[in-house]
Amino acid sequence: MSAAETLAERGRAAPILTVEGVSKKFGGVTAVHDVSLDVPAGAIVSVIGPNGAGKTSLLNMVSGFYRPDTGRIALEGHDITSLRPSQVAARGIARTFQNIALFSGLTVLDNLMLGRHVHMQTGVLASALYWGPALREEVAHRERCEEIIDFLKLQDLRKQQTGALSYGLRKRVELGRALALEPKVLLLDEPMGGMNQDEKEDMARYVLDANLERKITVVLIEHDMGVVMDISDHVVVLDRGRRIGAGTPEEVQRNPDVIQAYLGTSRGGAQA
Amino acid sequence: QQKEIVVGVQCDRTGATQTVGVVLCPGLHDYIALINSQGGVEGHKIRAIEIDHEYKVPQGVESYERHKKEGAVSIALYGTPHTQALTAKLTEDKIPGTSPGFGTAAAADGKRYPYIFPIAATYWSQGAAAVKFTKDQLGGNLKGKKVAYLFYDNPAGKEPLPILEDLAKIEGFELRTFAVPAPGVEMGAQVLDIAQRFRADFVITHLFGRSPSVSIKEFKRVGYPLRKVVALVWGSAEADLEAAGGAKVAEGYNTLQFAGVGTDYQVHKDIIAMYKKQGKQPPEVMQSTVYYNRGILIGAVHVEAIRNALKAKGGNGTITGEDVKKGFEKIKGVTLGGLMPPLEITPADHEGGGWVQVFTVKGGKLTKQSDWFRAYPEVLKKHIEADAKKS
Amino acid sequence: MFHRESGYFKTTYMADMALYPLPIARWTVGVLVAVFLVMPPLVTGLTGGIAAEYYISIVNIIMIAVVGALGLNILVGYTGQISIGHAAFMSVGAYTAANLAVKLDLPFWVTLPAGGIMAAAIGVVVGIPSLRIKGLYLAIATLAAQLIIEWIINHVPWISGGSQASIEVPRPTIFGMELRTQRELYYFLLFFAVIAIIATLNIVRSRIGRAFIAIRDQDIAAEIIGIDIFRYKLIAFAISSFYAGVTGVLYTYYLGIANYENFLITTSIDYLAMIIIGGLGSVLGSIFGAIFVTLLPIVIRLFMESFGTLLFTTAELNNIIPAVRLSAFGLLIIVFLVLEPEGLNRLWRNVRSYFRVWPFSY
Amino acid sequence: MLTLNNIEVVYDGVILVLKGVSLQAKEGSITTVLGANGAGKSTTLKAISGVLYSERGEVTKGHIEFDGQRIDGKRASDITRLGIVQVFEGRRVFEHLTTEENLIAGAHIERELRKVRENIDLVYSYFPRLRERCHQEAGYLSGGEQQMLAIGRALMSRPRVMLLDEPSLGLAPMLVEEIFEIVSRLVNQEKLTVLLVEQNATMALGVAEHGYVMENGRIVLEGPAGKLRENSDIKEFYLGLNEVGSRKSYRDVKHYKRRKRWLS
Amino acid sequence: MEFALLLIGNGVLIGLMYSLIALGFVLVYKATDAINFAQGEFVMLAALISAAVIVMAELPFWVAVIVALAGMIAFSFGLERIVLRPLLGRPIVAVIMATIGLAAILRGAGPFIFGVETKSFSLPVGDEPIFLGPFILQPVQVTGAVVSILFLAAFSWFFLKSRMGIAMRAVADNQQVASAMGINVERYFALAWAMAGIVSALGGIVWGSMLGVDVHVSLVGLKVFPVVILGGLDSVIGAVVGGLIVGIVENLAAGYLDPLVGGGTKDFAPYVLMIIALMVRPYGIFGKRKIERV
Ligand SMILES: Nc1ncnc2c1ncn2[C@@H]1O[C@H](COP(=O)(O)OP(=O)(O)OP(=O)(O)O)[C@@H](O)[C@H]1O
Ligand SMILES: Nc1ncnc2c1ncn2[C@@H]1O[C@H](COP(=O)(O)OP(=O)(O)OP(=O)(O)O)[C@@H](O)[C@H]1O
Ligand SMILES: [Mg+2]
Ligand SMILES: [Mg+2]
Repeated sequence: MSAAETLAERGRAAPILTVEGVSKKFGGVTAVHDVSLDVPAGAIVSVIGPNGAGKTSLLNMVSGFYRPDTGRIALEGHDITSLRPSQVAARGIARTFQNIALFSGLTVLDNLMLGRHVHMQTGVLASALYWGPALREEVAHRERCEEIIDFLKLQDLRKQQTGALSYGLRKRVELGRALALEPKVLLLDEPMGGMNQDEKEDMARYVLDANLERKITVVLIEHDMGVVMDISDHVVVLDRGRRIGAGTPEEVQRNPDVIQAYLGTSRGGAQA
Repeated sequence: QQKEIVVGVQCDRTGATQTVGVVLCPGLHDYIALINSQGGVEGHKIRAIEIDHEYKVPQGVESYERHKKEGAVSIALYGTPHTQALTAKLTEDKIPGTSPGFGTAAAADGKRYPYIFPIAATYWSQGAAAVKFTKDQLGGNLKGKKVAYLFYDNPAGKEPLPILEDLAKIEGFELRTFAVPAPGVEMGAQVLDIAQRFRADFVITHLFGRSPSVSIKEFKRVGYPLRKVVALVWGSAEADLEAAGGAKVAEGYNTLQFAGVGTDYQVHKDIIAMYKKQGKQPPEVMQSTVYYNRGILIGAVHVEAIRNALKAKGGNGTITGEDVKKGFEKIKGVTLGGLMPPLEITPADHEGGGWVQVFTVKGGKLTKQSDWFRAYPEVLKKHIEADAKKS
Repeated sequence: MFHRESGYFKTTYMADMALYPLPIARWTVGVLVAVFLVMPPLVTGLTGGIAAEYYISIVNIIMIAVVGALGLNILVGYTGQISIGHAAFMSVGAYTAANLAVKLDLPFWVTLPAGGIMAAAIGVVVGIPSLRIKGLYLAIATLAAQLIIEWIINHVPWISGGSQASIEVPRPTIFGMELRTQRELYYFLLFFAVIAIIATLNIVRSRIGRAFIAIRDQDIAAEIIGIDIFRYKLIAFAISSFYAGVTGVLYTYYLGIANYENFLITTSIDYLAMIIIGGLGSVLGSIFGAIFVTLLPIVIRLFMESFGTLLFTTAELNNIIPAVRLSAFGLLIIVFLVLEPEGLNRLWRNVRSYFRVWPFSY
Repeated sequence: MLTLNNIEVVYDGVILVLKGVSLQAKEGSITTVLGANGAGKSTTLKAISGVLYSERGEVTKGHIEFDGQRIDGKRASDITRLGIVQVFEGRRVFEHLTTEENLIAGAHIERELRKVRENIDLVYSYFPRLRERCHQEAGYLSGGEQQMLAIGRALMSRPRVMLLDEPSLGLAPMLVEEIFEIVSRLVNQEKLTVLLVEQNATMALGVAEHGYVMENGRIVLEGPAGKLRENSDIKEFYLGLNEVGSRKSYRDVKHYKRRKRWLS
Repeated sequence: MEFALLLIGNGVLIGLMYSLIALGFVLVYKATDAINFAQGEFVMLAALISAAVIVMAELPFWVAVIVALAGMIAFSFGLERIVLRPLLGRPIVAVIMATIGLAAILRGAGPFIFGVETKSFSLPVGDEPIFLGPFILQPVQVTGAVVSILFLAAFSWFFLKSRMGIAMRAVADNQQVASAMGINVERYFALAWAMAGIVSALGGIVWGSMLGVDVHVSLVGLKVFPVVILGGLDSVIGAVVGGLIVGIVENLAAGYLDPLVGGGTKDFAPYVLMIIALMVRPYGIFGKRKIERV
């Protein structure tokens, strides 16, 4: 299956996530201005742009952390614009953060179990008893987490506190926590930032596997053009809060606006 | 037979009311030491074990159990919440406890609270006495007069309210209440109200801790004459005057006392002599006579109760808390040369009559203004009975 | 509780998730339970009846404190919401139970949960500002709650039972037996302390507890993985105040009277001291802290009483002991914090991990 | 001018992180340190700047010399006064201070007010974007602007040595270039000495004169930057090039790939 | 209406007196992120020192001011060095607890060292009330208010304009980075505590002369909380504005609310107001908000 075929196929898929004309202002700063975006089901869509372009703000709006001033966001056709973050998560959108946001006082396993929070039901009384249904539920979800532990090769670290892990591993655990949610859409904010080549390759592999094997749609923010151009089906470019370009990686790379605003011309850019 | 008789003393030398404790407790100890130096009670030495409970209830409970363990036959309680907390225990364990100037006024009823002994005027008695004093000062008639009640906004502060309200009806005066919430370091608004909006003819204050002195300063500021103010027993010490800027500032201020004030009593001379004999100086706190003398009074009441108990046993055999309780109930005619009121404790009346005296600041000193008196006993009786019916 | 982990393999997740996965730990817990059960007769045998009452009374106060400390730790240690108003919830529990016991003549097994539930309800109301207010600002908002609750109790006779704001409560009875002495109350209190400990252990290792910790560590991330943080903060407030309410009820039965002056800010601060000194976010720490804060003044005083007489007269000692005790209390807290800011529990863990590999230290 | 001699660093009294690291930074040039996550690169820089101590870390062996003077064990603020300043990983601006106040704080060791103003103007001339945001609270600047501010703030004390920790982290490609250009310019014009820790090996080896590779708390490879660029392991693991020297696609990475570690 | 004016006048003065104590609290928080639960005891200590000089040693007032200032600065320095420095970077509750411990020490040792009896001294401004229109002003309170406002001006300038002030804010923001900028973090912490010591010294003198000196002076510490929260924990101007609001609200509550509900609402009215204010502005009126970005 060549990249071109995939794209053609995926382009036809119905959009699972649609963002229509959202804007967000902070005081005088317009972080995002009238941005629209369709994410086809099963695709990997990258959002790129200079620093301060509004990429993270866009993700924040999708995941409910910021409420857009205008515009609409829908998941599988259902409006999620004004839902709270926890409700958005329950609908099936998971994410990772630009600056890792793990629960540092908890073990890797507990972090993943927290990822499954929305799928669990146990209430206060039941958990105080820790008996019967509560116990059964814990065990059932523990099994799902173990699958993810296997998938991300975290077996040895299960009972380690995440605060003590190295940067690369923490990023991986964060991905694991997002996957534990069994999301339909996975939002990744610079998952490869601060990694070396070797680790980037690993991370790219996990993202691709999650996408292909687990059929998770991915929205990716990343500054490493090598990664972006290799693994995305579709790229959207933001600058100063506006959308200045979109298309396949090849199209975007040729777009003069994008080159001017973001890529530049030399080695730092595409790393090629 | 007991060689030593143990009395438990709860004290607060580090908590919310430490300024009282550091003076009152030494007074108590000095009196017991005096008795011991004179050969004890009926040949028995008394050991007063003091435990500082920091005005915290759990520590008060712990100290009570500790006293019990040491074999205390009576306990000098300290603090209203502590008295409340220990009432049930004292009764179950049959150990009498004294609560002069705090605890519940209803505890004057010895039938209902067999092991609690207020031994001094309760807040109800004090409230009644304050009204009587007011009436005397305003020319013997309170009809149509305005009386302000300025009180610390806690249960102790509110306790006299039912009595005052009742008396307002009986005597026909207009009563208005002004609450000072904790910590009471500021009461500009209330005093301003009393002086300029309500325009009270007389003020009864019932404040604790720092607030009595603040009230004196505020009355001075708004120009309200202090001779029209009478304070209940916890706003009446030298320390309050000192904090207000010295006794000369407080000229005219009236105070209710349940023990004599000053050092002109025989016990003081005896205590000084005792110290001299040991080659020591009498303690400085002796100069804070209001609290020091109350300490003496408490000590004396316990000593008398024990004396009565021992006498009842005929001098041999061990006395128990129950014996001492009965001993308390026989106290009568102990005056310590006028330091103590004409106390008469009976099985029915654990208050001993509810006597008070008024001392007024004159010439920079607390000066005796009235003899021992009590007021409106029928009204008080009615309230005690009503309260007993309630439960 | 010194246990070694090697040599045991768990074959099911269930076994891995048990409270005490190692047999040795289960044994230790068993022994501990046994010790606590036989303690009163043992102490009585060793020290004689009246003295035993004293020692048991201290244990009793500690057990009550353990319940309150556990509750506060759930809120502060696990969920990260600082509260300086914990004692107010205790008074809510106390007055609820006292009113029910006196007005409706209800037995303790009704009034006790009722006190807890009422406190939980008020706790939820107090927790509402946590929607917007965080950190120290919230802490002081809870201080406000303390004052407001105190004020209401003090001014509503229907709740407080009159101007004295105290309600006498009959002693608890079990199978017709009235519990009066410290020894009798001991088992009563032990029962609830143990339940509180087990329930806390269970809560903090399950879904709810994980959510609490998530909120404490990273509230934004917690919300974005699907935890409704406001709801869970309220749950934390509710659970914590439930414990506090129960503490208040236990205390009321212990004393035979409900009185809000037992539950002023100083009490709140004492409980805060317990969990900070014991260790935030630790069940064992709450227990250590309750023991430490309750015992410290007593131990200092006993120490001074035994050795002070060598240097001072009794009159002097009466003056010195309180001052020194208070200062020493403060000083020990500080020394302790400087040496081990993460609390007694951490100290205990260090000792334990030392022994775990002992005698083969690295 | 800056020499690390066989240093060992321990955190918390027990965690040994650097196990005998020796390296040198030559005056007026850029020296780069590469290495995987957790190799100890940042720790090395912190050991030099002295901020290690505030993280309960300690240099337990070896010594660090600057201009022939031993500086290990000195306090961070004193080391800064000697002319060594660190730009932290992850920007770390003073969030609640404005851009300009950040710069003023950076010039803390400069006594003369006039010089401070001059330095601010100099920084603004390097980073004109900062002038536009001079009254903005720094916490609300975008990532790139914060990075510029962090570097600008470090320049305010007119240091002789700058320790740069992953300046490219999270920056857009163009900005990365811009910043590297400015750093090179500073080195050339102001005779600044730079010790650069980077994950972006392509950029780092492009501007550096000399490089070190660190692995697990040890230096495992060193040499002139040009030489390092030719090393086949560096090519594969740091530059992402395959054997023939062209870039391989991320899609083609196998699940189980060969991992190379120099030493462990 | 005139009564209301009088109440407000009362409130303004007493509010500024509260600010005087709150300022010390704010300074420490602003510079070191530590909450000082011993603020009331600081004030008590300063009052005890002044009283010892004036009443026990019978020296003139200005000597007491100097001794109290020097004493409090020395005390704060020592405290920072011995207690707070080892706690740097530790959880915030550890610092809170340490100051609670400190409060216990001061309450235990202070009266023990300086004597338990209540002492009084007065400011050289005299005791006679000043009449200003309908207002009757207590000279002590006027003095306290003036000192408060002077401090407000001085500290505002210090933090906004002076380089030391900026450095101090940098330290508060991030100690590690600040130290890498050549800022001697310890020295700035010590400086912040010393400044708090100075404010407390003057607070102690003014409050001590108003209340009389013994352990009860420490009670004024309780008044700090609604003040600093309303104004914002880290805002100098907030301490003053918060103090004014609390003072005025307290007085109006006592004047108009008390008669309606029959109880002292003075203490909790400011707290209720505080909660309402916090729901609108979670960081107080002037407090800086935490920057939360993901
Ligand atoms: N909570 C906020 N308050 C104020 N301004 C904000 C806030 N969040 C974002 N901004 C501003 O919005 C703009 C866009 O920020 P955003 O974080 O979305 O950029 P980005 O594209 O993710 O940049 P980077 O690549 O550096 O992460 C920036 O100017 C930023 O300062
Ligand atoms: N304060 C600390 N306490 C304990 N261990 C630490 C501390 N700081 C770092 N470490 C450990 O030291 C090792 C080296 O960390 P360091 O930050 O120096 O790595 P690095 O090479 O800079 O990695 P990265 O590329 O992720 O920044 C890591 O294993 C880390 O876990
Ligand atoms: Mg971003
Ligand atoms: Mg690093």
